Amino acid sequence: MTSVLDIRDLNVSFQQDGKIIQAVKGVSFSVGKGETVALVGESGSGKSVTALSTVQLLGSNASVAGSVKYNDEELINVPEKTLRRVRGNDISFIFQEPMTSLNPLHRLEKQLGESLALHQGLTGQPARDRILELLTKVGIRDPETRLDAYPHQLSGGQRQRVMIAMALANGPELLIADEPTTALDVTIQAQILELLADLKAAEGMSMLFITHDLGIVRKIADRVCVMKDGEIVETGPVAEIFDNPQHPYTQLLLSAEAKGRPDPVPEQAEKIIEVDNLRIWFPIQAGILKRTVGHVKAVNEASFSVRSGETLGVVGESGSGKTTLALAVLRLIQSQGLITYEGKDLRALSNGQMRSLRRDMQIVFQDPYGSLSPRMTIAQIIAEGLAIHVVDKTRNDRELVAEIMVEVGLDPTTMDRYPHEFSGGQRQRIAIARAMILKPKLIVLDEPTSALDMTVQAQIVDLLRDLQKKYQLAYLFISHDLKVVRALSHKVMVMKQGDIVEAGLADQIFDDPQTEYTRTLIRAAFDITADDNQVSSTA
Amino acid sequence: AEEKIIKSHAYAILGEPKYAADFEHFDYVNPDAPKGGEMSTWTQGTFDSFNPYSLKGRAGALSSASIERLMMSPADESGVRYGLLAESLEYPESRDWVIFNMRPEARFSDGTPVTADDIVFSHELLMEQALPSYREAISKLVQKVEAIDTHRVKFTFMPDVPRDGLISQVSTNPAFSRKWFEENNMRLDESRLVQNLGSGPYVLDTFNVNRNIVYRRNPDYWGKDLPVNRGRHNFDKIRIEYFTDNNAALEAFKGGVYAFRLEQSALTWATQYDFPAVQNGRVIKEEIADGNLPISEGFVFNLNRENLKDPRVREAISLMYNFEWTNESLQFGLYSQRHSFWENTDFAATGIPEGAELAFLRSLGDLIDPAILTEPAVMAHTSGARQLDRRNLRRATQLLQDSGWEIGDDGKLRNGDGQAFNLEFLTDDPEIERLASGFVDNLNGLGMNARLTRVDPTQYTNRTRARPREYDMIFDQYGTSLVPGLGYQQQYGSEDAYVSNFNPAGFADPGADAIIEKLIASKTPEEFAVTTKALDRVMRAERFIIPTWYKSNHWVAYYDQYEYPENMPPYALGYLDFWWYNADKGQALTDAGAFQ
Amino acid sequence: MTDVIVPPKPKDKSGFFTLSPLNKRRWRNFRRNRRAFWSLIIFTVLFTLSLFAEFLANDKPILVRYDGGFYMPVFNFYPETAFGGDIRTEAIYRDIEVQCLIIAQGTIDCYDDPEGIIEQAETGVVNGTEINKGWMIWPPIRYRYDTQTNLGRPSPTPPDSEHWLGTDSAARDVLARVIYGVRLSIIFTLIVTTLSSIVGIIAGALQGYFGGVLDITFQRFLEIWGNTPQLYVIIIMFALFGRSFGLLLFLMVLFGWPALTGLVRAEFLRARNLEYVRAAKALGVSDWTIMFRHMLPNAMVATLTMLPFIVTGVISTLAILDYLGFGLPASAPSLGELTLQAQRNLQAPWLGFTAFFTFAIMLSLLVFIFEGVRDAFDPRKIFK
Amino acid sequence: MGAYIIRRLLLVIPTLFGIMVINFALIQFVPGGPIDQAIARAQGSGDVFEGISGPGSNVQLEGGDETYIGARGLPPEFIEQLEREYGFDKPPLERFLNMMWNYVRFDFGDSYFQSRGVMELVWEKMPVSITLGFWSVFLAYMISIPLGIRKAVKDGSPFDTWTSGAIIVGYAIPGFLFAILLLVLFAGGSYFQIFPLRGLTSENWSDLSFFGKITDYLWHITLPVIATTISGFATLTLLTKNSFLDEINKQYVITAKAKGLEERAVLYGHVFRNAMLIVIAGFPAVFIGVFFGQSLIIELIFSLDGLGRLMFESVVQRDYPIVFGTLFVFGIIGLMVNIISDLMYVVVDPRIDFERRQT
Ligand SMILES: Nc1ncnc2c1ncn2[C@@H]1O[C@H](COP(=O)(O)OP(=O)(O)OP(=O)(O)O)[C@@H](O)[C@H]1O
Ligand SMILES: Nc1ncnc2c1ncn2[C@@H]1O[C@H](COP(=O)(O)OP(=O)(O)OP(=O)(O)O)[C@@H](O)[C@H]1O
Ligand SMILES: [Mg+2]
Ligand SMILES: [Mg+2]
Repeated sequence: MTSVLDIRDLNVSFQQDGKIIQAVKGVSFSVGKGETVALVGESGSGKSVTALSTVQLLGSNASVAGSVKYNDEELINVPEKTLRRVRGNDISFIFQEPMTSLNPLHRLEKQLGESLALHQGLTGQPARDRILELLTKVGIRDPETRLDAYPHQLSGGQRQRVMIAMALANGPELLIADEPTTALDVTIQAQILELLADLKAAEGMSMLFITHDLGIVRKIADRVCVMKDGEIVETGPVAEIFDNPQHPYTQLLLSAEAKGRPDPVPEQAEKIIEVDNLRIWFPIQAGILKRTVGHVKAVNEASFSVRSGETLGVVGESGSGKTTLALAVLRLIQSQGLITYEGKDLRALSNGQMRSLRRDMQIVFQDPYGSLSPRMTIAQIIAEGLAIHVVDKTRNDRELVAEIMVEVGLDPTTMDRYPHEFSGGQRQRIAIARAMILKPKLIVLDEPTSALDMTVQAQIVDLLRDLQKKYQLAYLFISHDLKVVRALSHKVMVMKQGDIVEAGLADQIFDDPQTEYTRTLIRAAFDITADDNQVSSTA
Repeated sequence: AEEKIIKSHAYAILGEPKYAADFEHFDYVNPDAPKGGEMSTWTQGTFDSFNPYSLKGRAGALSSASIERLMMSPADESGVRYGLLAESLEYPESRDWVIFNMRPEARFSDGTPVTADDIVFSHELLMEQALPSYREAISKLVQKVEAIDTHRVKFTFMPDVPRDGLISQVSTNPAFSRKWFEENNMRLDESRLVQNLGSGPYVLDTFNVNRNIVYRRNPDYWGKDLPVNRGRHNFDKIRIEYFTDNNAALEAFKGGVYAFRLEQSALTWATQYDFPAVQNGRVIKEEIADGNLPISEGFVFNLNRENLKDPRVREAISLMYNFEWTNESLQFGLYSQRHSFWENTDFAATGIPEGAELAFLRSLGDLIDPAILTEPAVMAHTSGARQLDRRNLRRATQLLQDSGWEIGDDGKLRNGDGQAFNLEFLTDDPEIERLASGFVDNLNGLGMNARLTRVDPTQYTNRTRARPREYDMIFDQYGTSLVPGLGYQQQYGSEDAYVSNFNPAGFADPGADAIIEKLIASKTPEEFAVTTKALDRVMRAERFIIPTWYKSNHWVAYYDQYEYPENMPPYALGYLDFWWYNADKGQALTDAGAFQ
Repeated sequence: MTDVIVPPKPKDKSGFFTLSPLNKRRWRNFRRNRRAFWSLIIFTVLFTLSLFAEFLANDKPILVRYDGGFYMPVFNFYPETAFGGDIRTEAIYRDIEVQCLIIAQGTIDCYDDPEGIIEQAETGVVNGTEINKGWMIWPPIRYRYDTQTNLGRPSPTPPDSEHWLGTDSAARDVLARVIYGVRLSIIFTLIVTTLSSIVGIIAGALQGYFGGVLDITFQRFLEIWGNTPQLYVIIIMFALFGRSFGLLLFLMVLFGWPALTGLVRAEFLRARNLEYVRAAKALGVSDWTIMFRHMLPNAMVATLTMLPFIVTGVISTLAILDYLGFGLPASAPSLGELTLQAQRNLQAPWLGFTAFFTFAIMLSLLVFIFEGVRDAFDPRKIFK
Repeated sequence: MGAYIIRRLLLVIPTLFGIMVINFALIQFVPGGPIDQAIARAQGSGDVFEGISGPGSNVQLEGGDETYIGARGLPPEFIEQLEREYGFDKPPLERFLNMMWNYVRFDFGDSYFQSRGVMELVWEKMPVSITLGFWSVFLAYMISIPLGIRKAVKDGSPFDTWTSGAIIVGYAIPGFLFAILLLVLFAGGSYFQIFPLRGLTSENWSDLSFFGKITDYLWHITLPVIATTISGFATLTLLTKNSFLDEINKQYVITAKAKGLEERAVLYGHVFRNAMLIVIAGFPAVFIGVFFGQSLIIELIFSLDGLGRLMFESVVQRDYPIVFGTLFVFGIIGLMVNIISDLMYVVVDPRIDFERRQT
């Protein structure tokens, strides 16, 4: 098999405040024509860096050594011009963090149309048609109405799908997808994977697929490379690796899973938060005068409550209003309806009163990167809450920070780095650490584990459960990963297009879904798993 | 009673006119000067009007030059007028009125004759629309103006005003055309880019706002053959270039944009005139003697200020001005020290008074300080090469001590009440700021709290106009002239001392008043000389102004194509008037590419 | 969890103040930018030197030894009588007579033949009597900014051994004026810039961050303020209180602060929508901290870029005011006045060159320093 | 947003009124008024620019009407009449209301010191101001922005260093000195007589062919425009550079690169709008500013008659009709431009709004 991408002895190091950090150490592998190679491994092991270095998209503080050949053409230390020809057309990229990867000031149509115009010369109506087709393919509903939207008006999953559409626009020969489905609900995820499989079949597209979701790996990959600490520790065909992992880390990875069930909520637990008829409609505005021409009904009449020590899992398709709901609950966006926190009407509080309550209600944002101040070190970021809300006077802030960093699986010696010097998964954990360090009463977790590999994910789930037990924390847990939801939630709420379609105890929902939508959702989630079993059994 | 009527071709305020009725031309002109060529020079700023009789607008250069008057003054006599529009004048000995007999051939440049009616009209126009100050002054002097016939106009004067100078005043009345004003609906108190119709030798040719104005000699000028005009108005064209910036203007001169430059700045004169065209003789740089009476400029004390009332204090302060150093270090040594109000003339007081002057001074009795009779006239002090002259410093300290100002242990002057000596020198002129800063520093060295305040011109006017005057010292001037006139009272008389703007020191002295009375009334040059010397002596003794510098030359630079008469008159440079153009030299220069 | 390794919060060796690790990192980055670092050093040195202008350029000696006593004319007033003379005003130390008096223990013959007496004094004996010989320590430049020299030549004079940068058109030493002028401009601008930037940034930040009525009314206020003719205010204030350094300073702050407000407002209007601001809010961070800890560092590009120019802008506004005649008092050592002189005296290019180099050096140093600051605050900037 | 714009438009009225009130109050306290200026004029002084353009090498050419001006007494009637003429015999409030009433009807009256309408004067000075304003802005933008971007891309390279040096030197040169230097070197009679000394066009401009007119104009404006522009690069260039540096490493830029876009397309198509919010939104103001470009000193040196001169002169001469007329008109324009600028923010970055944050 001829290899489309051939990586030999790739070394990547970063210069960071005078020190050199070796992120990728002598990685070699290749991707054959029509082949899908999955890159899995620990968060922070260098997967994204490896992928980005193939077409030289790392920042200026990175130095890359080794050889990357695309169809026998060297891509390292070659002029920009060569790279430009390859990028976008032959090799397409889906970036790990869709939230920040789109140009915030360009409308969707422009972002998508640009590559079409560039590589296919497509403009005007044909381009528009193609864009609509792509958006439909990636499962965006009513694509016409979305063409004029700016990225900030989209949900996380929608942005990710736009990224995917953008990458597929020119029918690339090689697709490098860095965690392309993290923000997608299982149904859409399935749809996307199918789309990719089709493309692979129809056009012989090769893929370098980075993911932590082993289910997906089993489903679509031909070969797997397992990375740890910047090195490939094991590589081989999917079935081989899954069935007979050699390296201890691989074994660990395969066995890791968010297991268990939450501890039952004490009977007398009081309601921490109660939401009644919450409604959030975003105006759709047109022209510079910004006339309101309609509304995006992000959340309609939502009512629910969470008790202390209880976890409410929120699931639902991408774009169904989960994030919006979460933000509104913490009064971070305006909403209509009643939000009662420990008996106080949140919406009636002054900003100052609200501020003093904030210690007890924290949030982990869906977009961890965007939520970290770029010019603060993570030590500052994590410790910031400590300065405002006294947690433990007897101890030094830096000690507390170090402690929480270890708990979320981060190396405390990195605490004086800036956010951009971390991997996607690491940033997500920083965001978790920032929220947890305050030991609040209520935490909203918006897809907190989407970028984490199985081992770390399990660690985080354990941590969350431990803390809940210890401090009677209440969680509002938003996730697409139904396994994790299952492992953590006492109650589950299913959302679709702004409505809560079903709510109830977790077991009840998972075991006996009432609505068709929930059923499909659960089926899809377990379908993939079923598929996995199939793959592994046939191999 | 029949009064003797005097009829003459000329009028002299003092003595007799130099030129007889049948003179052919002024002595100082070259009667055979060739006509032709162009005189070009520059001026600063810009213009937006051709009407200089209004406060509004900035009148273009020479915009009143085409307006002729009844009589004109020659450049070699002062206080004498010869007929221009008027052929002759008649007046009684009492000088209660004057009749001008106008030349019938006089024409405005549109060809209409200049008549007595136009003179009447001009007077009325001025009285209605001219500057109020002028109207004020004239209405106090002139009772009525009437046309006796088409070419005879009579001015009748107010009964109780001194007659001196009245005739010469009205004889310079401009002549406007009634027809033109009425037909064109023109006013005198507006700014406009239309020139008043005149009768003079030059007419406006072209103009470019912000760039230049060109006048053209009127070939049909009615008076070109008059004796008073012989050898004059030699240039076919007069062009005035406008520049806002001095440097730019000089560069333009170097580049041949214009050909004549009258330099006013010592700095420029001393440092900028060594460019190639000067070195190779294309441009002539020369100093031409200026016989005009230097203006009595200097640092003026505000005599209303308590601290400055003592002449010894004023003398002490004067001693801190170092003319020699200032002239040498800051003014390129180009100036002379002024001592007298009539510097450089026979009217200045010198030494100990003698003869007629002494007699006159004695006659004033105790109105004047007896020391004046025995002491030599006050001369400006001299100083050494050092900015702060030790000898003068010592003397100033002594004088101040004599008048009650002691230097304390902190080096500051204090009077008996322990007050410090504060002194503010006010100016609006950066050049004065530069020249006076050393003086003010020295005053501080003397133990005063002296400061130099520079304000903008409007504020300066405001503060100098305010009464009581809001300054201790300023740089200002006093005017004197070579003939008697009413101005003396305005300048030095005690009646107006408090209000008059022409007496910035507020100088008032009964002795001076008595002298001025005589001075105004003097009939002969001798009488005049005696009184001016007396006044000079008395005023210098008062030290109300620290005499500063003056220069006695015109500084001119011009392309070597102009020529001027050998015997230049004292009172005018005349480069627009009786200089002429040497066509051969001009051609040579043009051929050599000297001009742009 | 005792096994957690906490990276030590590095202690600053000076112990005077401790920098947070982040600031240490910034400082290291700044230092790695050699151009900025050296600019800072040079600037500091020049500025410190200029603070001691009185000891660098003065028409009085720093120290006088006379008749066994020590005198410090720079600080104290001494009449000539203090040195045995007879003039009761301040001794003019530049005069040879006074120098003679000091050296020759007040020998009164100094008034007649100072050179001769000084020569004799070297031997320790004057006119037969033994004297207690005095001496003087002069600053390297024996002129103050307002000392007019006795050259006996028309000024401005070109540079020579006596006047290293020549003299200006009022016969004053240009170098002395530059030294004092630099001090004056730097002090002036530092104060004006600091005050007006603080006020301007806070005002802009409040407007941009809070928006709404606050923004809309404050903007109107700024518009009205911005349309007030400064020249009239300056004229009025000068007429009321006299020309002074302090007043001009006050006026410049008064009119200078809106310079940054618009920029900061715009940056804040944008930044308040960003996710990390929301995150900070969710954390319960106070508005003030959000504004100045989270948003400002990120909305600082324009501000940091503009700052050196605001600094030099103040210098040139000062210069232009001087130029137009509404600036500092006449004898004040102003760079603007120097430029004006340069324009008036084209035959004396040393004036223009001095003005130009003074401006260029100050500006370059400032621009480089601020460039370094910007880089140091840039998380992505790497230094090879 | 529509409501916001309407609110802003309505606020223009009180703001403008506020501006006028403040200024009117202010001039009541300014020492020296038009009357003093008139008197100074009557006495043959009061040239505002004398202090700037060098001590008068000015030859008195005003026609030697010595006897006319000679009667320069200051009778109280004279002052009274001046007061009447300038309307100072009325109480300030009445004067103010009169003025505002006239202004509302766009009647700006005549200058105190010229028999001409204020707007006529302003109009007349526009060519010079537009020329200086337009070209300096045009050059500054055309050079600074690409240069700044280049510098950002090549941050730290020798190119970056030397261009920084060059623009700083340009900035540090005092504009008027540079202008004089240019004038002496390239227009004066001493060195190279290449360019004209003054004016916008030649005297015979109207006779020239169309092409000739253009070359003549460009020939005239070269030196003044260079002199006005020389110091204008530094700020904009460095602002561009620094803004770009801040954006150039963001994730969306990498996305754009990954699309295979050319560097130019990435920089100008993607980064520009994100980085240059301030510059873009400030542009309307700059653009309008072009029409009122003022550079007093350059105007003086090159004998150009522009707004800079008019405005400075009117302030110093206390020619209040011009001061207030221009204040009013430029005030309105300024307020409008501010509104446009704010709208530009929204156009550039649709996330921006001006409302109060409830959360
Ligand atoms: N700009 C940078 N400067 C310094 N270190 C960096 C930088 N970018 C990445 N790193 C480090 O390089 C290592 C590899 O990062 P990379 O993003 O490739 O991880 P990853 O395998 O993609 O992890 P994840 O699954 O969490 O996304 C991480 O330890 C990270 O901290
Ligand atoms: N600022 C906004 N303006 C307009 N529409 C918005 C805005 N923010 C979100 N929306 C829309 O509201 C809907 C709900 O978005 P939300 O982010 O809550 O989805 P989500 O359930 O979190 O989806 P995902 O799982 O993909 O993150 C989406 O259709 C989104 O396009
Ligand atoms: Mg990654
Ligand atoms: Mg979401």
